[in-house]
Amino acid sequence: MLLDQIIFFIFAAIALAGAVLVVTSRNAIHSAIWLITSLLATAGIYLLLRAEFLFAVQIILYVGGIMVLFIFVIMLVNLDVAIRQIQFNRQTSVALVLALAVGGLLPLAHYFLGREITLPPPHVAELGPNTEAVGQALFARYMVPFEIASVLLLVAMIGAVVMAKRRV
Amino acid sequence: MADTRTTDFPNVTQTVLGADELILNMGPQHPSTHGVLRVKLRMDGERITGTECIIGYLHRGVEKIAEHRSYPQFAPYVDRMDYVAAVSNGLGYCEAVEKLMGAEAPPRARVVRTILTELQRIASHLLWLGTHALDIGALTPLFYCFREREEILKIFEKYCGARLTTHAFRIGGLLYETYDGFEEDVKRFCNDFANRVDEYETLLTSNRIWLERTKGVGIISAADAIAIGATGPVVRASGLKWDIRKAMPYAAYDQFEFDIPTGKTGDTYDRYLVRMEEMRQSRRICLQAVDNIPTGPIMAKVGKVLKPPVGEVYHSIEAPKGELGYYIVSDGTTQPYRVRVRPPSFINLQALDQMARGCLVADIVAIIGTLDIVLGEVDR
Amino acid sequence: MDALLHYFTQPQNYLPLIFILVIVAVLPLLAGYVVLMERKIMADMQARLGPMRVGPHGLLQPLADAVKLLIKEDIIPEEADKVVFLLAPLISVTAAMTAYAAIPFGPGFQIAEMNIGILFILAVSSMGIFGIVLAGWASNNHYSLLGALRGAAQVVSYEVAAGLAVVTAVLLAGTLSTRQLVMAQISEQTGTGYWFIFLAPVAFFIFVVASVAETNRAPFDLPEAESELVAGYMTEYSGFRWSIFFLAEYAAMIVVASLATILFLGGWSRPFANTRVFDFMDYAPPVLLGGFGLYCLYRLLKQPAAWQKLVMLIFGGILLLLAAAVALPLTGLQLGSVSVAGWKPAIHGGFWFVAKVVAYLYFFMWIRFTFPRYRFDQLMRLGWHFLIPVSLVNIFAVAGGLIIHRQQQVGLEVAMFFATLVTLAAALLFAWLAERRPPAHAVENEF
Amino acid sequence: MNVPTHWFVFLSMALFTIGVIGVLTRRNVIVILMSIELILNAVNINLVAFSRHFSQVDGQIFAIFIIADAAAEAAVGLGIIIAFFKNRETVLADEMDLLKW
Repeated sequence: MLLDQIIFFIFAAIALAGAVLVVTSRNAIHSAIWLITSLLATAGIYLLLRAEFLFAVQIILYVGGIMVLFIFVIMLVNLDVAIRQIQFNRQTSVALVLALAVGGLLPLAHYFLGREITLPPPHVAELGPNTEAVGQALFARYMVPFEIASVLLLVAMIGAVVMAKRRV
Repeated sequence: MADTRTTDFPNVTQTVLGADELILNMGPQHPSTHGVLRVKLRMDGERITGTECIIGYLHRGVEKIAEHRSYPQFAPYVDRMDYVAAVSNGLGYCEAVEKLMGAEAPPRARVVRTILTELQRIASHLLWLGTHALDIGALTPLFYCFREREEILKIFEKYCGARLTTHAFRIGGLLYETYDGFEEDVKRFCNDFANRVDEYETLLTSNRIWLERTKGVGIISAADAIAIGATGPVVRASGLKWDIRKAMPYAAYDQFEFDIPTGKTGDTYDRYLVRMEEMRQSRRICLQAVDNIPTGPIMAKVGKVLKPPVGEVYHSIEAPKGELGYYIVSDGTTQPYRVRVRPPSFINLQALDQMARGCLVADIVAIIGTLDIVLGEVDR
Repeated sequence: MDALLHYFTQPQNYLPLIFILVIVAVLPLLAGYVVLMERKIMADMQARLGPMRVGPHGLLQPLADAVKLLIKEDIIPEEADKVVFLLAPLISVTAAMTAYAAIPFGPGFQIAEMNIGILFILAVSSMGIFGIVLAGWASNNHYSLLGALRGAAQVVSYEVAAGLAVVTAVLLAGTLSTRQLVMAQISEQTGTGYWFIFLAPVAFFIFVVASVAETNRAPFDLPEAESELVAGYMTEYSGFRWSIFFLAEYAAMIVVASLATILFLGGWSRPFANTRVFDFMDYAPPVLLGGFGLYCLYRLLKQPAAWQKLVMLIFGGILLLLAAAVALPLTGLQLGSVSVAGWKPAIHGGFWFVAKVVAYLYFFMWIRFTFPRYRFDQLMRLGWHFLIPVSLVNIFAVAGGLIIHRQQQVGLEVAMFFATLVTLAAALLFAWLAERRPPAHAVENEF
Repeated sequence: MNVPTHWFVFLSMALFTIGVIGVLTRRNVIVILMSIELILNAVNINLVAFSRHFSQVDGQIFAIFIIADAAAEAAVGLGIIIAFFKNRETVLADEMDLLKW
């Protein structure tokens, strides 16, 4: 149905516009706000892909957790001075060309080789209730990676505490 | 308002976190500086590393005015210093001038003065309790306190026609005889009040949040308090049993029995407990006094025109906030040569810096509240 | 076009739109009356009368306040970041109001039934913190900034505790859908048949404390602590923008009250819905509403002015109408082919839901007027050193109890009782540990 | 599946490129960190899109791991920034030219 495609374009446009503004905003707080916008649009895209659980995780963890942390830090390190300085470094032009070249590879490949490289046809099988499926996979097949991820988080937590607590 | 551009601290920028510190300008317009006190807080995050009080926003030159008024004319002015304890101010001034003249108020006047002053002490402490609790975030005690304070103010109004700045006493005694039913009013108030103090205490004394907010906050040792010159509940909460009512009795305090409550640690909680107990003791004094009001004249013979002999006098009383002293120099005319007031709030306020260092920004509010300052008295 | 027309003639498609309109239209009014309720309760607890002048017994006070706020000058500080300053209240109110999408106010009254309903509400309401933080930052005022920093730290911390308490209820119900969570508490066929407050009282307690902190209400109202930070993040706001923050705060309060109702208090179900002895409680709604309505009419006679009588008449009439609506399903009338008795779940469900929400709000207000305010470090310590450990233990205990219940054929009530005992023991341990810790002022470099 | 999967791949690519540009060109470390979040997010879109395409949840699991990783990265990164800011009073990447201070 067409509705899905319209929704996709709306969310994609918001995500892309937000992303561009993240990179170009002078003020870090504005960057953060645009990043939040972009992340929310991405959450919408997850919903479009029937990944409801990921949608909730994206908003609770990414937007409600990580982005609050970002804004918190931006407010702590008062950036009044930083705003008035030059925002882009000296390698900007080179970086732009390189990044766009890498980013252009996919459209080029699609344009020239689009007919030869095709995705296998999509599976029609329904995934069933998303949360249950994710839970089953996470705690059965991906048990070890899950535990490793929790160790990673613990290490990060200790690291962050040590880092922020140190007084020189 | 937070305004860092006018800071007096050298080398300070606006950064919140980093090598430098944050300057928060608290007051003169702030909900919990009890008037127009302005405190500059030097902070590291939310932790206070230094304070600086800026006073004078309510300065009216009361002491200078005294030099151009006759002795009785100046009496209403002292009511405007500690305007929540006007009766106590008036008592101190009247007794100081009486001492200067060598006169003495008749016994009946002295007992009535004692009753009114103790009621005023209760009223002042009630106002302190209400606003202090409000500063710490408890909304309800304020209204309970005002309910009882209203009863006291009604007694004042019936006695002398004014509620706040009463000008109740005259040099040499009293101008007004007590009204019919004065004793009953005071007794009724005292009887009701016993339960009311318990009611406040049930709201606060054993409340966990209240304990956490006041215990160990704003500690000052007895030695430090003495060094600063702090008096009243501030020094008593640190453990020093110093009360002018006992040490140098004035009015009729030597006739009545009462205890001087003291604290141990000198923190905000002890000051709270001391003041609560003082209210009970004041009630006790009132009850004793109201049954024993002697009959007789209410005014000593001081003459129409007051001309004290050349000389000087210092007289101090135990005002609700501490030692309120008047130093009066007379050159033999109808007007004082010099009047100097020793206001308890002003001197107790000096303890602020010592109490606040190392506390959080929320504690400074509790500490200003616990010092029980009145800016009218600090600035004069 | 025909497809669209067809789409919007289906009840399941147009009903949500109507519900959205109802909620958006009614919520500001409702928030206004919650404020009036709060002021009246506060007045009652403080031996005064509260608003009495605008309308009889202050019944029109919310409208007067709204008009006052709307016509006040809208001040934007010169040094503020204008765009963010304007954006912040909108974020707050949007986050609060979006959460209503997943709340089932009754068996039929829900905008969107989704299989991650609880997660959706948690996710969306967690966005509200950005309103506070950005408002505080954009105002360019030290009080606002301190309020915002406090708000961010506080809400993020207590969200963890609230989330863990929610997990307990989700464990017991085995679903994330708000509607099925309620169903699990109503009947034994679809779940346990007990309100989860009885099965997991500790989780409910944790949720209550955390929800107070999350909505920045006293005794955890540190971001806007008026005696310390003037008005915290709202210091520079005035007029309409300030009232939007106000609306957001009260909307968020209603959201957490609804959440507590859904998770622990059985949603729209009547108390003891499964016990026949208590069936007389079905008559409580009409009696209560009718009683209030008649009392309004009785007070009508005492109003001094004609227009006040009119206002009283309107309020009494509305209450009597509601009473009639609630009484209707009990009459057993037949309207044509429709049996009125069939409407009972919908109508009475709404009543009980609202009643529980109001009771929860009353509790909020009660503690606000009773307790002093926590200090920031004490608040953090309470959250991280007590609530979060206890809720973790609680989850383990409840999960263990469920396993024992399922595998050992132990009754659910018994299993949950022992789970609660375990949790309480752990709570005592944590409280004891917290007592032993030195007080904050002695600890240097804590932050 | 009404939206072709390769649309999501293109969106992901575009977001990724923007993120890379941000990382390579900005001087402000915080914005660089945010650009990294953009890159991670682009990868997530890709994973979830293919998870949908093949009707397997594995992609979503990886996305969850990546979000966890992003949280860890943000915590450590921001911790470093705060520690650095305390010492040097700057958040500009090209002024961070000391390995030890």
